[in-house]
Amino acid sequence: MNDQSWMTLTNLSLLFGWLAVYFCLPKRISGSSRLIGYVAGCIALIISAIQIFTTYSFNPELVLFCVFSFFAVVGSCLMIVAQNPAHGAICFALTITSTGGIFLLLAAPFVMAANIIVYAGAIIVTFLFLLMLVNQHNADLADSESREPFLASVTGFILMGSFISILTASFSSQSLSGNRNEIELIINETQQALSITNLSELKAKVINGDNYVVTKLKNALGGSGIWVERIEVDVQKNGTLMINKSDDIVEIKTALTSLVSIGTEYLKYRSLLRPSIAMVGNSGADPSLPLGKIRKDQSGRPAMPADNTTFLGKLLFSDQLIAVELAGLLLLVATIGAIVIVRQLPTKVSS
Amino acid sequence: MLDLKIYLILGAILFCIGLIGFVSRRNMITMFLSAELMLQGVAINFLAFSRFRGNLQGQSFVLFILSVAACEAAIALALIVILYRAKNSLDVSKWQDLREEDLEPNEDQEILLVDSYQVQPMPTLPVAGHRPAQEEDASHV
Amino acid sequence: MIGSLLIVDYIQYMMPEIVLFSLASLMLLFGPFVKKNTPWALISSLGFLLAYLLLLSNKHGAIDPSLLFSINILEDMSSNFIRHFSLGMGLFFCLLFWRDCQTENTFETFALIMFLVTGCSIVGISNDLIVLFLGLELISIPTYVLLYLHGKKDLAAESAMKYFFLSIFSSGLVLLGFSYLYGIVGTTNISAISDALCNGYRFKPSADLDNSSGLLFLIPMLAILAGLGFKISMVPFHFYAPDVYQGTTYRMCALLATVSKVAGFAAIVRIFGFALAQGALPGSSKTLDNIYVLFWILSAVTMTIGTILGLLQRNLRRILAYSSISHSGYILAGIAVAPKLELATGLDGIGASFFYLIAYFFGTFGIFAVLDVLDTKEKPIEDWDDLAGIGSQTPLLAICLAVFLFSLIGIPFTGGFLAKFFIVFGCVSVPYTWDDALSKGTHNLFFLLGIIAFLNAAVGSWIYLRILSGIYFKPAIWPRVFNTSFRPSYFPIIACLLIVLVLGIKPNLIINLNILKGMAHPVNSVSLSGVEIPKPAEIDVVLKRQ
Amino acid sequence: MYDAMAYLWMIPVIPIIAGFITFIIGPSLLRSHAHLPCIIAGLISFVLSLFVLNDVVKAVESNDISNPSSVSVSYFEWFRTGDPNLVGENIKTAGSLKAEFSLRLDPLSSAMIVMVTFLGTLIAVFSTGYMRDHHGHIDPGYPRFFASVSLFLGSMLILVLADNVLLLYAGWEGVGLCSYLLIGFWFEKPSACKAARKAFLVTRLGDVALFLGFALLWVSSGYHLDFDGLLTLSNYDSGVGLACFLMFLGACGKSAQFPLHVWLPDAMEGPSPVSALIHAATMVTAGVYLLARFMPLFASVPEVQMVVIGIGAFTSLLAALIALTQTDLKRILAYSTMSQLGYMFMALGSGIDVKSALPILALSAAIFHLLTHAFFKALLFLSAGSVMHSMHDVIDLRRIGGLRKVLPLTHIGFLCGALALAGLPPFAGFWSKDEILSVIHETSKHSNYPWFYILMWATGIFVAFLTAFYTFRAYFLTFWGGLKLPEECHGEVHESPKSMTYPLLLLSVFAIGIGFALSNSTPLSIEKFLGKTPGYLLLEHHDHDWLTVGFATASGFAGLILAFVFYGKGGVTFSEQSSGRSNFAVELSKNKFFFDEIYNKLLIAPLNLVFYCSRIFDQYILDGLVDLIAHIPRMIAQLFRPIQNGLVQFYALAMILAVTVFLIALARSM
Repeated sequence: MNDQSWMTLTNLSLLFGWLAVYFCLPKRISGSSRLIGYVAGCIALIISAIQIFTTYSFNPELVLFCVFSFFAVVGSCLMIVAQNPAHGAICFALTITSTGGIFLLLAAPFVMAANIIVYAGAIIVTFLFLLMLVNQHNADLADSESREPFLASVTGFILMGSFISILTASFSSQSLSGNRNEIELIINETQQALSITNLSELKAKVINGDNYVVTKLKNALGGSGIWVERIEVDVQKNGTLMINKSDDIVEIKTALTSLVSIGTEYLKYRSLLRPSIAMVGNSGADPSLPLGKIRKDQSGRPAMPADNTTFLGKLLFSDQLIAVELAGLLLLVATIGAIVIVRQLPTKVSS
Repeated sequence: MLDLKIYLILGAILFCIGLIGFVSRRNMITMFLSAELMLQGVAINFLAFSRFRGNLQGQSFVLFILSVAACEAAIALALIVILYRAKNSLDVSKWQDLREEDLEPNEDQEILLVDSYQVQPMPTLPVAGHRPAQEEDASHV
Repeated sequence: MIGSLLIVDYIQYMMPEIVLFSLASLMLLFGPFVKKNTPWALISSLGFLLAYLLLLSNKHGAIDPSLLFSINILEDMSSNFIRHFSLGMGLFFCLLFWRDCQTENTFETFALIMFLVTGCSIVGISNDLIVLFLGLELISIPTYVLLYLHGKKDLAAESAMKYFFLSIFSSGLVLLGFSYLYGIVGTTNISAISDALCNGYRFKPSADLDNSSGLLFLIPMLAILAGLGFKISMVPFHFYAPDVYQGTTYRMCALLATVSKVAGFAAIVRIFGFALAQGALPGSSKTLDNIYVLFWILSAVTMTIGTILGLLQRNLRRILAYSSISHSGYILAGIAVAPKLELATGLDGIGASFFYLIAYFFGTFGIFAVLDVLDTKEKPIEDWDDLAGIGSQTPLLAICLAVFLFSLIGIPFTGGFLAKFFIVFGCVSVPYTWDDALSKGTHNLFFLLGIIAFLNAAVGSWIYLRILSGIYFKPAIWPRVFNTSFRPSYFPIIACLLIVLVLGIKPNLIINLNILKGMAHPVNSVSLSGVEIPKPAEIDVVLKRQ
Repeated sequence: MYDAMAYLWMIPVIPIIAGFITFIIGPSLLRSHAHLPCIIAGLISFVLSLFVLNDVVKAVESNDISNPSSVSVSYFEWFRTGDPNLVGENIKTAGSLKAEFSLRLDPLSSAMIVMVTFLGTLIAVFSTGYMRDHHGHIDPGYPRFFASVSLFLGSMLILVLADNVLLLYAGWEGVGLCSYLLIGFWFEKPSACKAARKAFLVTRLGDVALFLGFALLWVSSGYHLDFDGLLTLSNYDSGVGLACFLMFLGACGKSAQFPLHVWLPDAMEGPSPVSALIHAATMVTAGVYLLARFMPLFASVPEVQMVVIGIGAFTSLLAALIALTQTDLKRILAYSTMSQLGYMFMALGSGIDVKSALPILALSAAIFHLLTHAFFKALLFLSAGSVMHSMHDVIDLRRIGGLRKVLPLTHIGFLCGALALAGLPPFAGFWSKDEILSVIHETSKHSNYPWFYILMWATGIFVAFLTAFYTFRAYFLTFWGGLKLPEECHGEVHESPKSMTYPLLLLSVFAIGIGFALSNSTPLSIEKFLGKTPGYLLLEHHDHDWLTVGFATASGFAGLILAFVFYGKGGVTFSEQSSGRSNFAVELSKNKFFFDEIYNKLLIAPLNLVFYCSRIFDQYILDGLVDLIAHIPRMIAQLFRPIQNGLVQFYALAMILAVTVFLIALARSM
């Protein structure tokens, strides 16, 4: 599926999704509008399913993803449209457990466990208790009415649409990033070529079709950005003409020399910073590695460190030690804060 | 095999649904849960990026988000309890005393009970340590 | 080892924060069990003093800058500035809240203030999105509690509720931005992110993202700006400010109007620092190169809306809330102009913003502190005409108030004047430093911003004049008997007065302090790490060619 | 170097200190002696200024390079930004912005400080009487008054002596602030509060322009803030024209020139000494001083100079016409101040060619008129104040009259002032007005647009006529005719106390003599004195322009005579006068009838149109400007206030709406 039709279908499902949310949001007079909402929601989900199944080849991961994300999205939508906040809380628990599945797909078992324990286990339960404690006899007016349902849902869905279209646009084409080895290779080749005295041989070495050295270097430098611009400026300045148009061997060699110097300079800048061993060791691949160089597993995806949870723990207690301490402080503050707030209650319940 | 984009889109969808819920629902508990839903979307983003970058910093970030969410839940719980005590309602719209001087408060009209609208009973808990009181006593606790 | 740094170095470097955190935690833990009349204010003030002394005794350069990309705190000019600033203001807040001894929440209040202020300094030194985020939360969570504890019952509850809900909403936005930032670059290390985004030498944006158009970078940029814009009450994320200020006490207003603003600006400068530094490298994408346009719009809108709505208010705290909004606009103007300034002018956008922040801080804090003294249970001060007759009843406090108001107006020889001066001169000086045709438009843009800023200052002076005329030009409505006995909050008032005047008369006493040295050359992680960046001349060549 | 530089700083600092002292201990300790610090400080400053002037005169006469007539000295550094390590020879590459507390002494500033301190002290002495009621009880705000006057003096002296634009701006804001405090002095009157706010806001709008002008100037001069750097540069950037225009706008605000003049008539709500000191003699001349200070810059942009002279001429004409029909004595004086300030701007606008002697001629003519005007206008205001004091605050010309007998000393004072203002020889105004007109005449010979300057010259002559007319109208209506007292007096009138009349008499002497004393024909000539300012072409002696002298004198006398004919008997309307019975009166009444016709047809009808236009302009555009500050917020509030309705969810909605709009707009623009 190309980007165009992908976006069309996305817009369509966004539209139906909006209809679903808009009609289902509690309004003073709901009538049969909820039914319209459910139907629209089903249509939106079907369109999305079509999109996904036509884009990706069928495999177990896809199925799991679809199941989990179906429950996550449906659960979240039900949560925000539920008239009874208790039902909403249960739906939120559904969403949490389904996102837990997504977390597993993303190789984050520990986070999944923590997430379910904290949210489904603690937060939701506490809030359910809270709901019961506040002792409502019947539904509040607030639950049967939404604040600006139209504006809110329109804004939300437009924002969602722009996120999706930006993501679609950003992932559509591929570009290379600066590759150290490639650049080294090119520089070595060019330096060898500089020793050649025969014009045609030299030209064959550095210009010849795909082998055009300037293009290669530009690609290796990432295709765009300041270093590539420097090359372009340099080619205009030093090479008087482009290397491939000149017939003067001295001229070509001058141009090539300056090209080499740019490449070496780039490598020098890159190597000036010490590699941070500890972080790489604990938290996976060096972020500077281009995607092509990351260690892959059998199915071709980036491999996570073998023992995910172990490494996460190591990371937390080495690189992120300060953050862990801060989080502990934060919990202390929040606990005491909650106590302080509630202690202010007027002692009303005495009778 | 799925790519990064699809996970990010899922994250964006959850985030925006949470956002809609936050803006449109008037029950404070639902509002808070919607805000947590936004954080779920963010967590999916983090994990997806973490997965596809092959490093664990994203995962650790999610753990910190979780702990912060727990802190916020504690505060929210306390705040909602006292807010409920003050106005006897979970409606966030009850709190609009602080606003620009010459604006009228946003009053709710009496609800029109249409057939389709049913009064849904809420589950309740008796006050701990007390005899379950009479209806009228319990109503203003 | 934490990261690549010895744990001893960390402890040594973070000693002030560690002391404060431990003291605050001890206070929270043992507070309920000790005598009621324990002098908590004194203890926490001493804690701040100790922390500040430790900070002063810190050796510079304790953290090896070449490890920048693998550690999550750092030391640079702006971090030093924020640390000194926040720990110093902690002492101010202790003195301001000193009188809380009567109420029963003393130890919680002071412990929470300590957490909050230290959170601000954590934001200043953070070099990692995680630490930055936790620092921001460390400011927010105590604020919710303090908002609820201070003020009239129902109004306090309402303002706490509003601040709480909007704050978790905005932290959701910040986190969304952080997730994309992390995803684009592949690390949460801010130095590495900066480096990667100004077309780094070491890190590259993720290979499978086509970021050349910078489209993807829009999401994090806007989300983070929105979330941090909430902290600095930037329009259109400012809505909470007037309501929350109105519902709380003057001392809490002082806290709200300063701490979260300082932290918010510290975070903005930290995260967008690479794109904002003077003579910054052009980023890899159009988004980053044109980031100043966004700041331009936000700054112009913020200062205008703040001023205009401020004109309509009667409630003093609301007036001051809008005033704090419009001052955020001026500070943003300094940030907007930062990437376009040149060394030749001797001006520096970020430095000017920090200077404005200092001047704003002391002016605003002083006003709130004075009002806090004047505001009593019997004679509350709510509207601006409640100040009538203060000028004759307590002439000294009135003169202090007048000086702070002058500073906010921008009358010469007060800090506010030079602050505005640096901002406006910065805006106006953009044109003639860049000769190429491209910047001709920029020139007009920033000249316009200068005009907007100064017009706003002129119109906004009416807000403060009205307060001033309330003080001096209105006969007293009621006889007011002031408890003239000494109170600790006179210390910060006097200190603010002196600093506002010093900032106006001899600003270099402050600018040249060791802690602020290099304010003119803000965070540029690349240059800090000892790597030479290409000289501006070379960049010019590239730019000219475009 | 002068010896004076050692104590020059004391001249502005002493009044400021005195002001603060009065502010702090005035209400509690000094009470009815609160005037003492102010007067003593003023006296000290005045004496010091005389010493300083003496030094400058010596330097000017010596023509010695080692004793230059223009010196600046820096007392301490105000601020400096940028990296101090980088500061080197070449500021372009080094990067440092610095300003110093430096004062500048040259003929221009020395003449100004003597005038300011002298008038300030004198007016302070006058106020000791004025600010008491008839029983000698002081006004409740007595200390506040003298504190503000003292601070005002200090700020004005800083403004005049400043050697860099920032310090000048500081003084500029300072005088604006003190003026605000003094106009609103009687804050019980709502009109006074409104006038104070209006004055502050309108002048502050001018300040916006001024500040931006300074900023542009700073940029286009290669980052200089000091006058030496700004004025001695040989080539300026293209921004100078705009910078000059902006500075002129700032000057317009302070000096009540045409678009921004609305505040001055209202400012008469302040006590009369304040009107005399601030709104006639000193603060309003700050704009003139500013343009005089930057004369070399302005002379290099003739287009801006044409705007300056045009606005000046228009203001002076407009104000003179408005003054014709006013019935409030102080308002007449206020409009005449505007008119005379317009005159000064006309003079300044005629300095066009840097290479010629015109700039210095224009400058000295303007400053000459500034000085003489300061004296006689202060005299007039003080006399008006004295009248007001005796008449229990009534100065409506329709309700008073024939005061010649009961207020003899005040009458003499007012008469001297009126003669000087009308520009009749040999009183002060004659000499300076003549200078101005002849400079304009001279410029018309050098300019590319001679007709324009001739037109300006003709306007000047006409305004001179109008000035004489309305001045004497006020004079005759107040002092001539039958005695007419308002009922507030309860029939008893007595001359003001000595503390008020003696300053009047002293000023009268000056109003008579200063014009001649400083004119070209004497060794004290202001023109020769100012002409020695470095940077200007040395002046060759230039003759009187007899044509101008003739016209100006004739128009002055014509105005006087016409006023006498109309108002010599007191009273206001013609009908009252024409009902006279005597033969002489009947005869005259015929003539008068004749004049009346002309007056009605030729003057009143067109004037009505002008009035109509100017009223529209004043009320709907300029007053509207002030109201705009109140109304625009309400308009914008219509957009923003509904969101600020106290509901959290609206706030959140507005936040995400903003994010969405920004996201889409930015994504589209990529």
